[in-house]
Amino acid sequence: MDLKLENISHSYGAVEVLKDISLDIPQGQIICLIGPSGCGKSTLLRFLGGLEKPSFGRVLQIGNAPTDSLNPLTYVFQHFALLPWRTVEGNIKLVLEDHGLGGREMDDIVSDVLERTRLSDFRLALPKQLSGGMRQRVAISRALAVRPAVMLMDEPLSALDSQTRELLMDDLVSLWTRQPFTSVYVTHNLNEAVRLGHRVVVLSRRPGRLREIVDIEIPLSERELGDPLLEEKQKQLWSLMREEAMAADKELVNA
Amino acid sequence: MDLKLENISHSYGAVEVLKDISLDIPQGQIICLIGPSGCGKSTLLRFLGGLEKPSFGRVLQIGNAPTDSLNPLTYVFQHFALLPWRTVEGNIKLVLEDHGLGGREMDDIVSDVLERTRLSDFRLALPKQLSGGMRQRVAISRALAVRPAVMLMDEPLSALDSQTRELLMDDLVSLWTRQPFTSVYVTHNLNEAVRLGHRVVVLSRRPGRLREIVDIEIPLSERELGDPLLEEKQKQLWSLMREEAMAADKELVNA
Amino acid sequence: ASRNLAVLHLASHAPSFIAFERGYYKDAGLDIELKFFEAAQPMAVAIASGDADFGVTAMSGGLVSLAQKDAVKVIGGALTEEKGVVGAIILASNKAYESGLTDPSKLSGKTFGVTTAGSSFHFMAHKIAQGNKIPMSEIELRPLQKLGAIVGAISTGQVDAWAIQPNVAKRLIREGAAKQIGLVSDYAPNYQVTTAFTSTGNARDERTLTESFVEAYSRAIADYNAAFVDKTADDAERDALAKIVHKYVESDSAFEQAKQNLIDGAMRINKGLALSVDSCVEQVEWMKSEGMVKDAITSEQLFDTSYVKTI
Amino acid sequence: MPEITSIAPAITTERDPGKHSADSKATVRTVPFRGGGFAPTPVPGMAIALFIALIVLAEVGTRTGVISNLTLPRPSAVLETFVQLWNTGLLWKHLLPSLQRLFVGAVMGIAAGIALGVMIGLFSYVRAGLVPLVAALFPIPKIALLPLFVIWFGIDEMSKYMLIAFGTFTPTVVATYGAVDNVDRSLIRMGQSFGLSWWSIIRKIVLPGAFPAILSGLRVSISIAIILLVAAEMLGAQFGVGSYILEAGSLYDLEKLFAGVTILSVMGLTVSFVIGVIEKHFLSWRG
Amino acid sequence: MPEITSIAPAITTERDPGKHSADSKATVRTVPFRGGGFAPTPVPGMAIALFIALIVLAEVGTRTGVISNLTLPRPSAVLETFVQLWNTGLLWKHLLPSLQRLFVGAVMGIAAGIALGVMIGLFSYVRAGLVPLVAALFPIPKIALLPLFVIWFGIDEMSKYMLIAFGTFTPTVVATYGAVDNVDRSLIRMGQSFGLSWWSIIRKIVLPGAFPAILSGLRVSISIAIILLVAAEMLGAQFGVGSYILEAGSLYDLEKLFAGVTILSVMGLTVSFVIGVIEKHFLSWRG
Ligand SMILES: Nc1ncnc2c1ncn2[C@@H]1O[C@H](COP(=O)(O)OP(=O)(O)OP(=O)(O)O)[C@@H](O)[C@H]1O
Ligand SMILES: Nc1ncnc2c1ncn2[C@@H]1O[C@H](COP(=O)(O)OP(=O)(O)OP(=O)(O)O)[C@@H](O)[C@H]1O
Ligand SMILES: [Mg+2]
Ligand SMILES: [Mg+2]
Repeated sequence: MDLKLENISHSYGAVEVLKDISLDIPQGQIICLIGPSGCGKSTLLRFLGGLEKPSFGRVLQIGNAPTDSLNPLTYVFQHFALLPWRTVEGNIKLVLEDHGLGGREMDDIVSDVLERTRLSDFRLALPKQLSGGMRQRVAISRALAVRPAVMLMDEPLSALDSQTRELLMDDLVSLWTRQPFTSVYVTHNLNEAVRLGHRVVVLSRRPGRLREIVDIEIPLSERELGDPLLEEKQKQLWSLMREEAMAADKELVNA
Repeated sequence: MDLKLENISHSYGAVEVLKDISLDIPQGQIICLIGPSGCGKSTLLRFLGGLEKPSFGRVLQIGNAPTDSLNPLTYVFQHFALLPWRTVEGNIKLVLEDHGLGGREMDDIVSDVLERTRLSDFRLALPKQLSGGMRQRVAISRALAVRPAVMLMDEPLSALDSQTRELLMDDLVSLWTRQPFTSVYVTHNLNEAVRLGHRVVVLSRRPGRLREIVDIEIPLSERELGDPLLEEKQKQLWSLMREEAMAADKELVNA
Repeated sequence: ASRNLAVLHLASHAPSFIAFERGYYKDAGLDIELKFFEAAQPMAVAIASGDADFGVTAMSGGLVSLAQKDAVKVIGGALTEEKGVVGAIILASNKAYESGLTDPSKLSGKTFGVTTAGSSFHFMAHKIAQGNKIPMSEIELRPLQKLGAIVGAISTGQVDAWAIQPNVAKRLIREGAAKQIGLVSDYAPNYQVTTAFTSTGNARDERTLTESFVEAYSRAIADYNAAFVDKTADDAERDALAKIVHKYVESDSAFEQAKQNLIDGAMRINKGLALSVDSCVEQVEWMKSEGMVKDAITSEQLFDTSYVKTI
Repeated sequence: MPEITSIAPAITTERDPGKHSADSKATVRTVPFRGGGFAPTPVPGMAIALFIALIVLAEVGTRTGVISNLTLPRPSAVLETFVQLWNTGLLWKHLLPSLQRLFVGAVMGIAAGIALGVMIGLFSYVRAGLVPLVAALFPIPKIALLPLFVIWFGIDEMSKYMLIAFGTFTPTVVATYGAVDNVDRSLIRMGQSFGLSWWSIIRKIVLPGAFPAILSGLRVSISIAIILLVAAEMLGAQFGVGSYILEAGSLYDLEKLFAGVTILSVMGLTVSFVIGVIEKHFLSWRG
Repeated sequence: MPEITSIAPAITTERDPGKHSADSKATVRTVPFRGGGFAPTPVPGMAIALFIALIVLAEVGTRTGVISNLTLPRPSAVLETFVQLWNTGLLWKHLLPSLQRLFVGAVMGIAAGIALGVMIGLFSYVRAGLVPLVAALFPIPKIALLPLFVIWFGIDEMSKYMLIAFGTFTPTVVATYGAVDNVDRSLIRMGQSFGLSWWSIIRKIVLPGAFPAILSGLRVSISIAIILLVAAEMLGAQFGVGSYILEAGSLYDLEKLFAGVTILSVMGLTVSFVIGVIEKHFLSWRG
């Protein structure tokens, strides 16, 4: 299943947020979306998942999702969005309960995804007992549990410290390598973008327009810290964004 | 003025946090302190500034602070610690008001530090109107306003998105280049450590011990993204920390 | 210095207003100010605390209790039940009346409204029960704190019976909200309903002051009894007195209406504040037997009979 | 509802041929919407409409006799009572003493409450000693203490002030020390790290930081003060909204009763509004 | 205070020679401590000590006559009254009906309050219509309405239940819709993004998320219920802690008055303790 954005524009009241964005999201690829603060990345991601409707344009879903997918368009959130009163297991079951699966089947799914994220030992832990990295792993296993066609990830690593981020990037790469998934991955971190993206989409300042699409050909599993080609891509992205990031940073918030 | 840690050990109740740390902080250098989550970095920094007392060992101050220093040991905090009800100017004046300076003199100091951090246009803005990067710049100018002998910085950039972080690192480098200051800089981000540190101190997991001290000889102003020597130092640090970061990440919090 | 007289916005306090408006206090050399209260109970407390100097109200448990703490003393008697004068009326709710409560002798098993335990209502219930040889345990008391609440309760048939002074009772009867089934004076003749009291300090140390008060008040009582109870005064005098009282009681209803209520509700006030010690002692003994006041109280603590005649 | 459109060939060819989805005859549909909700939005006029509807219902009900006149007064009669109160000037005669009692009592209680609350927030010994005491005082009904208040403070204005003060005191203490507890500790550490004096930290960090929560605590305290007005005016008050209500109640005059209660309610709404304005004005720094 | 020590030569040589500080005769001192404070710690026994001190003071004061027996009862006499209440079995005769009234009334008011509060939290129309109405009801003193309650609900148990229910209702509504408003919206968006049904989101996200704040709102509501017990038992109650207090007040029997007030206070503390236990038990998931 592919996704397609057709001429998306959006305004919140008088604030124009996005302007005429068209984009294809082909199956099996990770598309990284970068852009200065407030340029509408999260908004675009909400359109993709159907959580909000754009003022203009359409979000299309081409082809059918795999029939065993319980929730084709599935998010992973920046702040994990775990229910603090449910255990790891309970948080994953939350998203399975509405689908009329048997208790046995649910248990199997939970065991499977916890295994894939190496969380089996923490099945009965509460979120408060886990480090940030572990919590995001739980959120990722919850996303995997519904067998998504597309994973929509909004800065999934930006709430983590950089060492944990490093570890989780490795995890994501190995998850993708074992079983490629489609994903739109919003980030501010150019290093993440060049490590995880098959294609990096750069948006301009608000109102966000499509500025540049950078393809990165190196297979995910072969990318590593200090690879000169990646460094160069990262430099290229930074030169694209530097000016705009500075301008965005200086803007007064009219709150 | 130099600082010196002598055989610092510390426990919170039954939890041993730091063990036998001895370290010199020579004047005019930036010392980066890295280590896995919970290893006691922030605690150590609090000892350095006199905000807390270690169970064992001493924190010594060698030589006198410059006589014009209003607050020799000055912090910059992760979450900025700006008073939300005071303007940029008011936040800076807050730390000057107790020193019996004249109104004129205070105004001059404020103008000077705002100029140095290129914030002059935002003198009357409230914190809520500023982006995260701007807020941290305000906190840095506040720190500069008291003419510190040592700046104690606890993950000053980790609450910012990575593009803003990039911009602020440049700012810090240029501030240091124009007028070198002494600093202890705690971070999780190895990239920051190799960009800003004259010397990187690596702590082990809790109880934090001194594991390794890595000197970086390249002058700050000449370091830049993708420098192979920095990449190598960063890789070296990552190999030192990877195992421990993984272990720290997996730990259950007994809250 | 001025002295305070505690009063309620009730017709039974008419002499207080008459003496005030006609300058009887001044004539007796007193500078009296009226202090208005919402209920009788705080009046005794206010006299104990020194906020008021004199008061006229029912012999309540609170009053006795304060007397025992040597804070107040009863110095005279005021309202009295008297055979032949209407006095307090025993009411039945319409509902209870229809189901057979047509006479106080049928009160057994019925509910009876009172403000609080130890109040004059409680005592009247006790006397009615005694007169009809009904054990008190067979009458269910309903403490409702306020007259208004009892009025509401009896109008809607939630309490079966009540005994209340005539001005309130007659209004209820007139409005068809309740039925008269008897008179309290039939069961408790010479019942000393209200007494005049002052602080122990005043009674003991300020004899001239207290005597002047008794004197001034007695003049107003004479005026009142003549106009409303004995009806020996002429209409002009009665209207003049009614005007005075109307300033303070039911001041927002029409004068004619208020006057009629005043006439309907008239009850004898003892001449010269004479005190019926027997009735008072009976009431105190009853309170003791009910456990409402401490057994230790003595007549000396309660009364100072040196100011008025006793009957 | 997902709207199914026919397959646009242009779209199919655009796609990367290596990444075809399973079915060759791809269906194209817009992504279904599933967000929104869970965020009540203001509906202007709703409150007024409901209010008017209730009034009209009561008026019609009482006029037709469906609602007995013992149950509810006729709204128009209540209005008439108001007009009379206004015309006779009695409104002010009752309102002014009540406002004075409220003001003096609430200021006393709130001032003492804030002072003690701040001390509880700052000092271990004060906290350990007084928090349980305040907690024990909280559930004591003030009307139960009326007889004592007469002895302690007399029957003049002082006892009324004190009753209202006592009633506002406990909730203010609780709100204030909660507010002080919730002042961002990192701001206080910041102040210490810059060598600010203890007193500067209190004045410039603790008090302004606690101010918003104290202010919202005042909403409750002042509501309680208004509620206590009636109890306070049980103590020998000739004029005052509370005594007006009590008199109406004891005469079972429903029109007056409702008129009085409406005045209290309007007072409550006014206070709430004023605090809202103060919040807007002084707390514009909040994000 | 910075303690100045003599210069250790070992330290001086250790330093990087290129980075000397200005003065060659370097002084060495420990960094002065300037943190701490602003975090009250529990002082065990303080509350009990203060409590006992107050009691002893009152006892001595009343015995010596420094405190008049009109002002305060002798604590030992209050204790005696308790013992008598216990021995005669009157304690239970008063306590049980009161507890029943509290329980039934509070359950009614709280159930209705939570239901309406949740609706206000979820639906724009309900919110727009009822929030101003609840705000207008809040400052109405319940004692002012006693005469109406008699007419509406009679003088039997129902009017007592309803008075307590009415008193707990408004604060519960306010606490509940505040709690629903404060449920983390990102959790709700998460639920929607996983296609959870509306009802599932309410049951599994909104209600558990609002539970802690509702529970802490109940502390206030139940305190108010206890305070209203006295008002409720003004209405024709022969037994009950409230009527016991009222009777004591009207007889100016300070020993009984304080005994009754102490019972209410203990009830309040007990409720507060029980809610604390519930919070510990059910909200152990909080960080
Ligand atoms: N619900 C909303 N109502 C009004 N304005 C909104 C809303 N959501 C977002 N905005 C505004 O739209 C703009 C884009 O927001 P969005 O969160 O999509 O940006 P972003 O690119 O994700 O930024 P960031 O990098 O900071 O996460 C911002 O200016 C924001 O203030
Ligand atoms: N005031 C305190 N009381 C008890 N334990 C504390 C206190 N402050 C810190 N700790 C504990 O001490 C340990 C070290 O804390 P510290 O904040 O110094 O770590 P850190 O290295 O700064 O971690 P991070 O990288 O997450 O900021 C942690 O386990 C923490 O839980
Ligand atoms: Mg975003
Ligand atoms: Mg830290």
